[in-house]
Amino acid sequence: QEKTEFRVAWSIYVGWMPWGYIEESGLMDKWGEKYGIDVEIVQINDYVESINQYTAGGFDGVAATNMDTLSIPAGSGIDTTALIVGDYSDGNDAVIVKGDATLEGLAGKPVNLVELSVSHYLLARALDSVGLAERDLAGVINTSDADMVAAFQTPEVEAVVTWNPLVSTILEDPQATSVFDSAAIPGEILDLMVVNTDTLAANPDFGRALAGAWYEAMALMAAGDADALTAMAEASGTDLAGYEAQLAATRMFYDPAEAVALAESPDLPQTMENVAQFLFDKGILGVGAPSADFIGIEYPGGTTTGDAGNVQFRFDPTYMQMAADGAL
Amino acid sequence: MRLVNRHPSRRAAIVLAALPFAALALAYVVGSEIRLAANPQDKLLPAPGTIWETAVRLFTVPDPRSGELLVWQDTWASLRRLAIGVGLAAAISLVLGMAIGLLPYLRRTFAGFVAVISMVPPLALLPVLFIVFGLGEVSKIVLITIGIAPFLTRDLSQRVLAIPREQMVKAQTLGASSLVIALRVALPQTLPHLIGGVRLSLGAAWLFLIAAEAVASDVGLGYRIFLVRRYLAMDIILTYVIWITVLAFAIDWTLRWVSRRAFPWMGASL
Amino acid sequence: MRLVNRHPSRRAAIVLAALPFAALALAYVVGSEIRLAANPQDKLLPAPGTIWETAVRLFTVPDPRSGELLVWQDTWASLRRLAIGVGLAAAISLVLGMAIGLLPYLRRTFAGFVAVISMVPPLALLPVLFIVFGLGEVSKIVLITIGIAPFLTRDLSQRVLAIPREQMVKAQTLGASSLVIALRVALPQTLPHLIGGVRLSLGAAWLFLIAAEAVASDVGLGYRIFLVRRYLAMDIILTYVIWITVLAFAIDWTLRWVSRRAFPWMGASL
Amino acid sequence: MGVAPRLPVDGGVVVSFVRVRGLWQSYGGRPILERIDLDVAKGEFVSIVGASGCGKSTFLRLLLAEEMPSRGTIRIEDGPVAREPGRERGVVFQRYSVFPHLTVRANVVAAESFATRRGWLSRAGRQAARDRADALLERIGLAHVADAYPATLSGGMQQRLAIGQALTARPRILLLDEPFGALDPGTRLSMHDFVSELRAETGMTIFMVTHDLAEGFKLGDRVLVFDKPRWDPHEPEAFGATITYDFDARHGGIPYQIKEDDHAAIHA
Amino acid sequence: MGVAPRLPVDGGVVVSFVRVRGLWQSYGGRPILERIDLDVAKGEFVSIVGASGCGKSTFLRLLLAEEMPSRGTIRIEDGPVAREPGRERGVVFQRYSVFPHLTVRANVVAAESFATRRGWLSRAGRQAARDRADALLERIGLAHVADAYPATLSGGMQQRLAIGQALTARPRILLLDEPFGALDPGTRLSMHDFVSELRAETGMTIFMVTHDLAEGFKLGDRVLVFDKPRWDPHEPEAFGATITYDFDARHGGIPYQIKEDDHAAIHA
Ligand SMILES: Nc1ncnc2c1ncn2[C@@H]1O[C@H](COP(=O)(O)OP(=O)(O)OP(=O)(O)O)[C@@H](O)[C@H]1O
Ligand SMILES: Nc1ncnc2c1ncn2[C@@H]1O[C@H](COP(=O)(O)OP(=O)(O)OP(=O)(O)O)[C@@H](O)[C@H]1O
Ligand SMILES: [Mg+2]
Ligand SMILES: [Mg+2]
Repeated sequence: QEKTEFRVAWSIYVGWMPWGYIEESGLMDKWGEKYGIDVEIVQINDYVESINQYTAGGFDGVAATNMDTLSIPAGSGIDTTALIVGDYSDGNDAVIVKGDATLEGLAGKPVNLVELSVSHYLLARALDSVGLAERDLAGVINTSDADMVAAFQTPEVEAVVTWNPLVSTILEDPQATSVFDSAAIPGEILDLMVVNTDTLAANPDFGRALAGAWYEAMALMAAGDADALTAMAEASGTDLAGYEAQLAATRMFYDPAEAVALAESPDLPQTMENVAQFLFDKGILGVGAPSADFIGIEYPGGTTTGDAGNVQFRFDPTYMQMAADGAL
Repeated sequence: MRLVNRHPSRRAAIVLAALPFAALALAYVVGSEIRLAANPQDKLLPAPGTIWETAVRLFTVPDPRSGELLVWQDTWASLRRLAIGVGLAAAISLVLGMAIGLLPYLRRTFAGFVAVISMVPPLALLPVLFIVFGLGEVSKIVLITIGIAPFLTRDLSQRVLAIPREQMVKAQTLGASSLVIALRVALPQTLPHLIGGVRLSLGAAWLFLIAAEAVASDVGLGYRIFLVRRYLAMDIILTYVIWITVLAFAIDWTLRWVSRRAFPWMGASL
Repeated sequence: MRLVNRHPSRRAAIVLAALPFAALALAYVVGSEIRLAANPQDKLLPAPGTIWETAVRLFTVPDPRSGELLVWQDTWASLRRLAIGVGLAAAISLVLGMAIGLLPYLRRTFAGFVAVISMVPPLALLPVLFIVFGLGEVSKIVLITIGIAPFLTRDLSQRVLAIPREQMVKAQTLGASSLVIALRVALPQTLPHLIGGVRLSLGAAWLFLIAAEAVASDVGLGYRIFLVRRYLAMDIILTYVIWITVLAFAIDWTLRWVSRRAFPWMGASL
Repeated sequence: MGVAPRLPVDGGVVVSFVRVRGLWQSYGGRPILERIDLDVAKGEFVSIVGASGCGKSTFLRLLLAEEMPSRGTIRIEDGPVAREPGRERGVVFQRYSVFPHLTVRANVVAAESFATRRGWLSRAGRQAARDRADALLERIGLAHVADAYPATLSGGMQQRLAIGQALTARPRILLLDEPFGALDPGTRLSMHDFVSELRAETGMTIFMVTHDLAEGFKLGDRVLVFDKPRWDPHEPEAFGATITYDFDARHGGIPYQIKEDDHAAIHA
Repeated sequence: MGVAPRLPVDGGVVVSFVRVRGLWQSYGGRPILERIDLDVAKGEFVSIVGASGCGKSTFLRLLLAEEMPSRGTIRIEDGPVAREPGRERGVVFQRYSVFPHLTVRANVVAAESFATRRGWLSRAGRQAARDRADALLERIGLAHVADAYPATLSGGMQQRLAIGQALTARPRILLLDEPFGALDPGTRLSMHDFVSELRAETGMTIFMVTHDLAEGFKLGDRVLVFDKPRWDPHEPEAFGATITYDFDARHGGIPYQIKEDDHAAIHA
């Protein structure tokens, strides 16, 4: 149904820092006014909680990864559209061990990570790459991201999988070594802005305003606007240099055309099938999912993977295309 | 007749006691139906039938990944932590509380310290604990222990101080040394209050347990609740919440029973 | 002379009281020196001087981003939540506790329900609360309220029931209606216990506040601790922990003072 | 053995102010009181004595309408049977008879204010009630502690206050359950004088339970003895108590043996 | 006005079992007791009376060595000054004199077992101590409740137990602080008999504080009256109390007016 007030949620992560800047700098208000709507961008400490809130209907959109979008809102039957593909992790997520151990050396050791998160997925992919599986480990220990840095300091922790800015904080420790990071699986961990499909269909201006504001911020970042970057750096609790180091490990799509290209790339369905298989293996793909194909995912051009009769997750490049065309 | 003088009949009393539970259940069922009607996939308020099925599955069907019955594993792990943490706290508090209550020198030394320490929010100290005690069982147990020991210690020392001075003097006139006063006068009269204090602090102990398990763990009731929160499996969360409530109730009831049995001289004051 | 009969002199008492604090400080300084000697960059146990500088900075230098003094902002936000949450819990418990204590019909209806509810671990319900009440102030306040209200309600209803039956009868022989008994006999005798109960539950209230702020907030003491936990900024964490302890102590002291002033007839029993 | 109810007679006509008829009370099937009939004239002072646990307090609770008898009725001036305590029946217990959270004066004022809708007097009424309270406190010798709280008073002063408070509500009968049981002997004696004086002034109808036979005879016009008239040695709890003696204590006719010890205590 | 200490004389030689010399006690600079000198012979029963708050219990605490006097000494048979309570001084308070968590029998056995190192008798000693306890309970009429807890006993039975327990420790002097203050008059009388009997049997030296003058004279050989000999109307707390009268209660010479009321109470 049509409405004029919208709320989207985001949490602190390198690729999502622009959302905070968009709200604080007034960019969002500006674009909202242009389309006659009001969009509130709310920061949530706890990433999972922000997705849960979106799933429960508390927000119209949320900044999330492709994997979590598939498992939580799509898995709960909330038809969700990826409005903006902001970036993919290009080293921001990493497997870190103590000393000069190797990836193969993880066998028989416990690994601390946020279970069922993209870290868990990264670990699965990392183990895959050297022919290991999770059961070869001494186990995975669910550890809150807030305590990951402290956890790494304790003697019994041998390896952690986590994301930035925690990765850079942990790597400051001389005994920390990154043995695998998301640069090895480019384009698999996507940072998205996802919105409710029905809301978007009824309110295309909502999509236009978000895309417009986002790509204006992208233009500022691409141009190296020091004010904008410093604001984002400080909001994420680091300084400009630190933030730029994190950005270096993030493949930001400053140009909307690149984002459209990724959404339309033929690799995307394969990635999503991998993700769906991973989620199914962990038993968290939707309520009582009978197979990894339980949830349908629609790609640009109408192709689908999974159950075409149960499409709950759509990649829709329309609005990014508008930005690329300067049509906003 | 005044409302304060009106008593329900026996049958009415039973109906009345069931009323709020029924109202809660009804509110849940209605809320669940409304949400499920809008979106049959909704996970937030699963139908009671779904919860029941999940509960039965959790308690009887082994987890396909590990081949274990997860609930029992979680329960066992959590109860073990709870028992050790609370047991430690009880032991420390008993010794320290009796010492503070009985010996003026130790009272001067520790009473103020314990009062200040009991105000420190243990949850804020969690990262420090993890680093000092590691991420294993120890830090979880220590969190429970330091979370409830200051309260218990203060409570017990006050109970010891509340033993009538007459009894202390009387014991001395019967030739009791400080040790005998501690063992034969103070200790037996403090033990029932120890059980009472433990019953009071169990709520906090559960909190600390859940908080610690949420931060770093691979088994436990709190771990499971915060893990499945990742995919909004409310059926599992609710099953666990109800299960924890049942456990808490059972523990409380058992402690009260033990206390009644073990300290008949306390009469009705328990 | 028996140890129980040995009293320290006044001067010795002061020294003794300072002893454990000094020991703790010493242990910290030594630990900190050892770690810093091994790794001057170590963040875990910052030197006392560093903590002091951080504390001074936090309390006096405005945050460059917002131009505000963060500690005061956090303190204000957290105290506000605490006050509203605890205030609500106190109000609900007072009404419900008096109703349960005074009116047999309501006692039958709610006593069992409250006993069961008080066993539910509120932290396990946190995800549900956030979903039902959103991520704003409401859910934080509600967490505090439902966290402590059942305990307070049980406590107060027992206090009301403990008012000697003689007083209730006497009030009736003076013509008091149920309302008058509630307002003029039960209420004034319950209020001091309300304050006492609030003092007892403040520890839990802080816990819930910190837990709620850790999940979803953009200001508050718990939020800040949680935020800087990611970077292991122990100097900030310790400053905040000490600050919270001071606040908790001040609140406790104030409540006791109020209670003594407002209820002189309670005599020394407070 | 039961005794026939002794009816107060005034000029040949039976005048009964409080009329108890066929009263039985049992708790959980266990009889406590059996077949009690009693007529008390207006202004009589009735002392009630009996072994511990025989049901004296229970009888007082029934008179007070704090609980309902299993059978039988209690009426004042042939009025309706009361179903709960009210202003027509005043009471003083051994303990807890005054409100600890009110000052001495407020305790007396409470006897007026508690009968209002919300429990507070209007501003106008308040001052008048205070003045009346002060007058009463003057009379019962508590004027100097009018602003103190009961906990700071001695036991005797508390009981004096309790009696004053009960009388301020102008009850039709006053019930005392071992009012002096917790006082030491000296205080007890002065309380006796106090009660006798007040009674002479007000002519109140009073029922007083006491453990102390001497006290019962000293203060009462009548002394009722409660005891079990029937006794089954195999089942000591099978029967309840009733009034086994009803003495006239006014005219010196005391069928009662004073214990030698009492004298011995004094002449040592 | 002070009184010169009356010395017990036996065949011309002064025998003093308990000797109190120049005793002063003050709390926070406020004097409570002043210049007390006293000699008590072995086996004497000394009653202590005085106004409330005049320092009777304080004097008993000093005798007990529960606290130290500001000045002066108390010695038994010219032994050393005691610094804390011990087995040579037994005590019974008005309340809390028995251990609520021990059965009646265990309370008596405690008088033997508490003096051991850990507070428990060896297995061999235990049975013998129990038998002795049962014998004592038989004598003091509590054998039938040997396994009950004190809370289920009446006040009189509790005090009887407390006295029995205190005597089991075979103290050299026994101190009683208003031991019957909380009992009702009937129970009180039977306790008097009980104490008199026990005393006749044991010949114990006893100090008893009481509120009840009659009780003091009935039981005591001597009655000491505590009062303030000096009085400053501007500063009522400037001076402490001392022994102002020391009556001989044995030979019937009672310079003491029995209150009329006491008789009135009985003859009503
Ligand atoms: N509400 C009650 N329910 C069950 N039994 C009761 C109740 N009230 C009193 N009784 C029993 O009734 C008997 C009489 O009690 P009551 O208090 O009337 O005795 P009493 O004569 O006043 O004794 P005392 O002199 O000790 O005060 C006792 O055996 C008591 O246990
Ligand atoms: N430990 C103490 N510190 C300060 N003052 C005390 C202490 N003990 C007693 N007093 C004061 O000393 C005075 C005498 O007290 P004590 O208890 O000896 O009187 P008492 O004669 O036994 O009175 P009562 O007949 O009421 O028992 C009182 O004014 C009391 O307040
Ligand atoms: Mg009674
Ligand atoms: Mg005294």
